[in-house]
Amino acid sequence: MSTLILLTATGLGLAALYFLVASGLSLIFGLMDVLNFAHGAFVAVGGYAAWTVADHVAGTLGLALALPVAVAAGAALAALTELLIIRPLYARPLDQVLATVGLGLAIPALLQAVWGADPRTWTLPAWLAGTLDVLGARIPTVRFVLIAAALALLGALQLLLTRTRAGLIVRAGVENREMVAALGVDVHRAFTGVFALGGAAAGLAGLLDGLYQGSISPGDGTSLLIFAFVVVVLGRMGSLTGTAVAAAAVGLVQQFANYLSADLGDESVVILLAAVLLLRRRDLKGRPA
Amino acid sequence: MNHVRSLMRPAGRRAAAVLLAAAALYAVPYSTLRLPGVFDGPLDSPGVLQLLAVCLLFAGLALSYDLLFGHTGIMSFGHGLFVTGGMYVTTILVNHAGYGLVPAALAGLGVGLAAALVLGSVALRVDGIGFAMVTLAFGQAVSLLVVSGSPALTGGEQGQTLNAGAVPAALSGVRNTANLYWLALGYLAVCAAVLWWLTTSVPGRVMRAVKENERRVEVLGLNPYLFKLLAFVVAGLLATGGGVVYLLLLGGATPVVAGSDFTLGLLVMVVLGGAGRRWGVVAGAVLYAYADQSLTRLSGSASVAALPGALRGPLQQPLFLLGVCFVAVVFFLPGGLATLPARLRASKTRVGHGVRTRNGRRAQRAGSRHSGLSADASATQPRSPIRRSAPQAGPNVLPGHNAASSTGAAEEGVTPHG
Amino acid sequence: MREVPAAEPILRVSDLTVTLGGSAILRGVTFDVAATGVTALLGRNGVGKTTTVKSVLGLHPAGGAIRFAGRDIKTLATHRIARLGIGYVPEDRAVFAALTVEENLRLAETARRPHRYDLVYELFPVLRERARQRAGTLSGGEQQMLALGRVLLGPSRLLLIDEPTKGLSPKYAGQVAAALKLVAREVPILLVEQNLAVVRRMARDAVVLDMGRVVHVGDARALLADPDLTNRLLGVSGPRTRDVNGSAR
Amino acid sequence: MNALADSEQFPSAAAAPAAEGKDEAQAAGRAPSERGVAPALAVEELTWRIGGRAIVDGVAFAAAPGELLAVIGPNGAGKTSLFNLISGLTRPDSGRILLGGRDVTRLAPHRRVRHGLGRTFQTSSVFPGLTVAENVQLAAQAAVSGPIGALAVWRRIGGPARDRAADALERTRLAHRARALAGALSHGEKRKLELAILLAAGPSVILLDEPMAGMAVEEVPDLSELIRQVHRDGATILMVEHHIEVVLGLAERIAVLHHGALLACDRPAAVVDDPAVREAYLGEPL
Repeated sequence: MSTLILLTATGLGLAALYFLVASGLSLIFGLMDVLNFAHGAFVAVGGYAAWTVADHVAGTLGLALALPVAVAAGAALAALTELLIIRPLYARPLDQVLATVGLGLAIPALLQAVWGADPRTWTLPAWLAGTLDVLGARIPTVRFVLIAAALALLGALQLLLTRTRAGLIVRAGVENREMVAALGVDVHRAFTGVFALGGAAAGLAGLLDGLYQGSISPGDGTSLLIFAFVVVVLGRMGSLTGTAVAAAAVGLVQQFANYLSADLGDESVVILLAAVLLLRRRDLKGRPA
Repeated sequence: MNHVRSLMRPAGRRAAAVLLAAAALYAVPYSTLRLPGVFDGPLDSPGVLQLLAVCLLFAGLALSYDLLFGHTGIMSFGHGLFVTGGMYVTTILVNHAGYGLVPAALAGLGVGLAAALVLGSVALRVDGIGFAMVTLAFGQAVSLLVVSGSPALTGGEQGQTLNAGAVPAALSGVRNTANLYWLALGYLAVCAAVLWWLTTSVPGRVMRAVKENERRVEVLGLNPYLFKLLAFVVAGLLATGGGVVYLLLLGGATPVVAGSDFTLGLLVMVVLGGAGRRWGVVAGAVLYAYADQSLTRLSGSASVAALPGALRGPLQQPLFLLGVCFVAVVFFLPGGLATLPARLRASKTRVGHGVRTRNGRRAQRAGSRHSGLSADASATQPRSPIRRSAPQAGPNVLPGHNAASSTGAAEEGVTPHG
Repeated sequence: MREVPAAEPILRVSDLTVTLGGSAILRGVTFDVAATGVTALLGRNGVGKTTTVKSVLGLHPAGGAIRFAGRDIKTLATHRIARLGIGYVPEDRAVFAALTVEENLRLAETARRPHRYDLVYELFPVLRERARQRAGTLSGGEQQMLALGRVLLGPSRLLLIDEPTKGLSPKYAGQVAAALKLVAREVPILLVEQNLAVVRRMARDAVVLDMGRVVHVGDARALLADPDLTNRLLGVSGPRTRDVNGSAR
Repeated sequence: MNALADSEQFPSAAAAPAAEGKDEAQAAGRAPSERGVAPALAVEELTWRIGGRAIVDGVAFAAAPGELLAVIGPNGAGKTSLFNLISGLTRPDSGRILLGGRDVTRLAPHRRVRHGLGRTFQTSSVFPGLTVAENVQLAAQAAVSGPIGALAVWRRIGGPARDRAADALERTRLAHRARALAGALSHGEKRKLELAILLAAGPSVILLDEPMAGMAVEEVPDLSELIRQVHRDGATILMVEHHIEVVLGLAERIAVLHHGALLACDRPAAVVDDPAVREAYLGEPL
């Protein structure tokens, strides 16, 4: 029983991370049709920004300061990416994606240049470093923080999308960008906004990934990105709840498979993806006209 | 005038150029030429030959990737897994099963072929973004298998040195670097030959057509799936062979080839050089591999160490420089290095005539197929492999781009933004 | 033949050319839209009517000049053109299916204007009844009303309306046409319409396109009163048939 | 497979030029099967829905071998959707599609081609990065070597395919453009190239989706003449076209689609005088 709970908590913790990364990717893809390969770099930048703050200011205060810094760093980088890289290539969709591939290579390398290739250790405040007892299972507190953060983000995004004008524009833009523009809405600003929002979530993911692993290294974001892609594809690109469900599924499947056999976890995700894609072939080719 | 000349150009000139290049490359290990600033020693020194060998190997790998991306229009993020397969299957069979090098390599190729058939037939059942993701995930699975699957067999993060006893004397030792160089050159030659042979064949034509307009191919009565699978299998087999060659060049297997950066690197090489343009791809790959290798070395040199920290750091990261260059090429040189000659010629014309009209450029494109194919981005990307619809056409869109995207949307019947 | 409009035209399209997918859709289209009343843009299927309307909104790259209320709008982004007061009801209605009716309307709100929900709900009471329903679940006629309601929400200076009665049952077509007629008293409309009965009911001027060119400009009623002309420019039977039939007999 | 083969099989339909063919079609009446030959193309109660709305609604008609049947109707009437169903790019919800008597409803698009089907698209759909000659040779080769034979990597575009392609280019008067990139052609030339690709593939049943779309007025007669020739050589043609003069000049029968349903399918004169058709087109009376 306690193993089951532990596995579930670990799986959901991982799922939370996936969701933080994938939600931004999914929003960007849904609205702009851009598959953003630089998203992992946003995660890494957020992570390093947070780590730097916490390195200077110890304890809970450092963490409290690191949070807005990580979010802001991710958002700023993403907004800049949209303005400087994505927007000028608007008429060249493939090149947009290729440019993000270039960024995805360059930014982690830059991080490595500044902070070195070796992992930097996070020192967690005492209250975070411990474990919580749930029905006999000792679960690291950080996982609850992760899950809480993901749920908070899900809730916030859901509110943003359903209750605000900005959300209205995004939801409408996913359906028909031209018509949104024809109603007098500046779609490009919405694009930048969504990119920044995704970047903010990625920055948060960078911070939390550091807490989860206890350390950060330049390539962390990129390895998260691959699973986030899987989640986005499984969650039917552009759908927030779909992304959340897919993230939970991937995290849980991975952990439970890992428990069965040490190497099976990641492979099981691949098998899951292949299976679902094959069953759902039609959707990916686009809805019928 | 240009297009007239290029139409009249005898096919023999091309063949002569290829032969000349091949002969020059073959003769490199006999040359003591020094290129200060480019190479540390004379051409025949082991260090330089090793560097050149890696460049040639990557040129071959990039050609194999281009068969998919530039020629058939499918974007795979799992190409590195074939290189990994060739490398690791051979190593494991040699080190742990006591096979000879040749049988092990052949077995590696067999595994590569089987893997390409199986993965290809599964992954190609989905299009565009789905295919990219499935191959990415497959690549990741192989990467994890290699790094953490069974360290006793694969050597985990460290990789594994190839059992020295199994390597023929001619391919081991610093003195024999020239042989390794020729091996890499041979691999490049094989890749180029296969690519040439395949692309001029009937199925090669169909592959090109699939890239341009998949639906139209279907309506011609051909099943695009089979042709994509053929391209995938041939490319996979070539990459597997590249893995074996790389193994010999390095003297051991390294998990680097399994990482997603490795496949992305191949994509970068192809785009850098010019997708679908053989000379361009070779040039892009050689440039990338050279930069990758020598930047790493340069970073350790005294001149860089003397730079202030803010500059030194990034310069020590080849991937940073390559990534930035890549973005720059995507931005300012759509179609890659291969379009440079045409661009230079065009800018010369502009100087001569004052204004370069769009029509003028188009006329030139019409005349010369080769300078034409990537004279602008629309020609190199008639359909985007990983987007689900055409972009909204803004007022700043070139007619050419729009042509490509609007037909795409209309034919796929997917116009969520119509 | 043509009534001279009292005021300057609100929209002047001159020598508009559009090439899409390598084919020339518009080959130099020139016409004016009067500052009052309905100008009908007519022509058979595929002659470039929708492309013309979309080009005015900056949704297609185009050559030529487009002046709205004296101002060159050709280089403006679509949302800026819309903010100048051009409302657009596209051919396929393009309501946002996943959004509720109310949300569809709210999206059309702009910062600086009064929003005339009362007018919209008065014209189309069904929109109030269905406020919370997803637009995708509405019938075609109701979707058309929503699309019209969306542009009527703010005081527009010109409406571009593309085939508002297409695919509607007679009941809805009548309602839509009646509403349009009311609206047309206040706002000039460029109306693309295949249904000539609707055109006859409200249009004053008519511009007829054929194969990407303007082939007729004039009074709408005069055009529709001439069956031969109507048939030649818009109908199923071309001039040659009559010749063929005639000689056959 | 081949248009020529069909012309031998059905000499009466093939030999009659379009103008005289009309009388024959009149004599034959509405149902081609009454002539005693299996229809080259038949659809039976074909229905395709999106989200509950019928885009193509119980359409049924048959085209006799060698017949030229035009499909007209207002925008959004379901004409292109009908073509997509027939060529297999979309699958119907119900109904059947028969090619030369064989049920092809469940076949993939490329398999239908093996039963003699060929089509063009509304927006020019050539291979822009290949030369004109390569475009046509590809189609010819596909027809010569067959769907599996085209996978033979040792094979080069060979003599028979070249000849066939050259012939198609000759007939469409595009031979002088053979070495140009297809993407660089004018719109009119692209439409001709589409026809050349079709000719090279040699289908017996041809779907033409708005062949005149986007053409300049001057270019229309040329292309109509080309279509007339293809028809004269024996191919069965189903053509969506808005250009009514062209339709009346070429078609033996006209099918009118409205709201996805078949409103009429008859000789041109009868269709033009049909009040229901006029109403659908001109929207009168309200």
